Amino acid sequence: MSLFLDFSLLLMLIIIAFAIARTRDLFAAVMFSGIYGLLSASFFILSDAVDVAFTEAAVGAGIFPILMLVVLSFVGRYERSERRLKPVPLLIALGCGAVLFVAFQQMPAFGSPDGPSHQHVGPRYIEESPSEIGIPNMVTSVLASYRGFDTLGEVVVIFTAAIGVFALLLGATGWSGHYLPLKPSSMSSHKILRIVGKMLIPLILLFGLYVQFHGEYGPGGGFQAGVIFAAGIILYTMLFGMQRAQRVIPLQALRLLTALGVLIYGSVGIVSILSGGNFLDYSALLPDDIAGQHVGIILIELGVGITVAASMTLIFFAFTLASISAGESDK
Amino acid sequence: MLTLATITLILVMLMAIARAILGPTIYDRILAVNMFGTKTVLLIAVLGFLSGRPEFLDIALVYALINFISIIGVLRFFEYRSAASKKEYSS
Amino acid sequence: METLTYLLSQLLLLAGSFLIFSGALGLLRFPDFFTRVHAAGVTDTLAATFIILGLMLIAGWGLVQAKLIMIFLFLMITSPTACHALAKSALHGQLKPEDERPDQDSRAP
Amino acid sequence: MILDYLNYWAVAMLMMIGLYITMTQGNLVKKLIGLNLFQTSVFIFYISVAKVSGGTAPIATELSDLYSNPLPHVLILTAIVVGISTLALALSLVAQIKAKYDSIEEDEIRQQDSE
Repeated sequence: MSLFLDFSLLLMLIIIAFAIARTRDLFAAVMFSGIYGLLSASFFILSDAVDVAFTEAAVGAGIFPILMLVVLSFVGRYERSERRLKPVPLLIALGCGAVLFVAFQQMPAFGSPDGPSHQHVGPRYIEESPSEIGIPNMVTSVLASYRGFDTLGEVVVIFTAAIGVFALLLGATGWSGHYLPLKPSSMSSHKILRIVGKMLIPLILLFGLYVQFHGEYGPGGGFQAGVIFAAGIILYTMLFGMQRAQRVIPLQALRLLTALGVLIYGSVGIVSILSGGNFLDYSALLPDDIAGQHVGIILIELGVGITVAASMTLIFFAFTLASISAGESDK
Repeated sequence: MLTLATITLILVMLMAIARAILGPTIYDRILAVNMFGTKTVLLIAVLGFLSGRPEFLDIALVYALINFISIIGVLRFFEYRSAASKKEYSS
Repeated sequence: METLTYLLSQLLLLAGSFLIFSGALGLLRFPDFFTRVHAAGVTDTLAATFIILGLMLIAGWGLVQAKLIMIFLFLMITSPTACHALAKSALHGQLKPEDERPDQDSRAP
Repeated sequence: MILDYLNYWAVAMLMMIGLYITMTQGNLVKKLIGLNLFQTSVFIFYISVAKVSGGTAPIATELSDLYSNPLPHVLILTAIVVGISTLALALSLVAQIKAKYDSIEEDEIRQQDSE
């Protein structure tokens, strides 16, 4: 059964990839990438990676298509280039594929428990983390505690990317910082959508909080919760327009929040040094090792959640503002 | 019966993909994507029971939510775009 | 009692699978967008209801059932809304139902 | 045995398609979509490596004591969010290119540069 599911999901992924390659309508390509995101997330669930599936569903099927669509709204929908098979790139791609095919013959078979990746630190994490960290979700304990330093780096990358987007889209064009007037969006004709949206948005935000604080016991954590939270705010923005969204969360606040998350993360590390441990060694935070780990993980997950939510919202706001000002300069 | 439901869902997902690729209008594609999303939610729910760990239903909930948001996004920007820049493509 | 619940859940799953399949067939075979949205939208909601009810019967009382109820409510709200919004924006866009004659104009408010 | 390597072969296929799109298509947005395909194929590869047959999701449970490897999951989990952030950065570059050159087709941009 799982083989059948595996096969059909991978087959669908390949079909979709071909469809993306063939279409000249970028809008359709974005729709296909939405399906692609959902499919790969289902594949991740099938391969036991529930936390990854969580993130991929929210990012690959939610944030990615929406960002693409905002960009398409001012770069145009159709590709101009002709579609014929180009031999040299095709040969390069096929060559890369051939190298991979050969290399994969050396790999242990799919799912075999004695593959090299299962020999080093993996088993130790699985065996020791319930007693050392004391939380059931091993992905969270590896993410937040064993490889906390890594995760700090990732959060800083997200922070930097958000600053970069902000500087590129709003910094150079002399954006003055006050509300940009948005003409009544076409969504104002969708009364039912707005009402349903009003009902759903609190639920989405509540669910985001659940995912944030349930991350130690089930699939979830800061990354997932941040993306879900941002999705809720994005939904609000799409339904009620940029002006009202900025009244709820001003850009200034988002910029502060983006930095605040990284700051929380970093200061947990500093505090653990001051309490006599290593950087990000949460056991030093409290006299009881496991309680210290709990507190540390909750705090840094909070930092991750704040940064991810604020960055994603900031990126979306920056693109929307840029698309509005691009639309105005056309006239 | 869970197995049957799973197989049906996979089959239906394939059919939705076929509709998404065939088109012909953009609305057909959006409809196919929407249907694909709902079917994925059901597939995840059924898979949880099939594999014996149904506590991962949170993920199905996320799928349902994200599916809705992306449909709204598509409508929002598709309508915005077609209203704002119709001249660019119709000419 | 247990056998009854089991049988009922199997029956619901079967009905759900059938509806899903018929909806997808409609999506694939119907001639134009509005008939397709009809096929997909109507069956989507009822089929999801059946399947999730069937799963709820299998799960029994507990957190899993609560989560299923959440998914159920969510689908019940979002799926018709999305279909409605889609059909509406298609109607307001350039798309018109294929064989729409003036005497059977059924989209008056 | 073919079925043992099914996932890896699918990964190779997806990677080839992504690479081909990124190399051949002149449209910058399409290039980014191709890059996303490529990236996701790497994700699928990592998750396939992490799978242990008969294992279950790495969240402690009484039902089983065989778990899939959590380490690749962690790497990919963060990579997805980092991937979307860097993609957003690339998209904002595309937006700036559109503003400066009024085109996102590679050859038109080259032509304007050479003038």
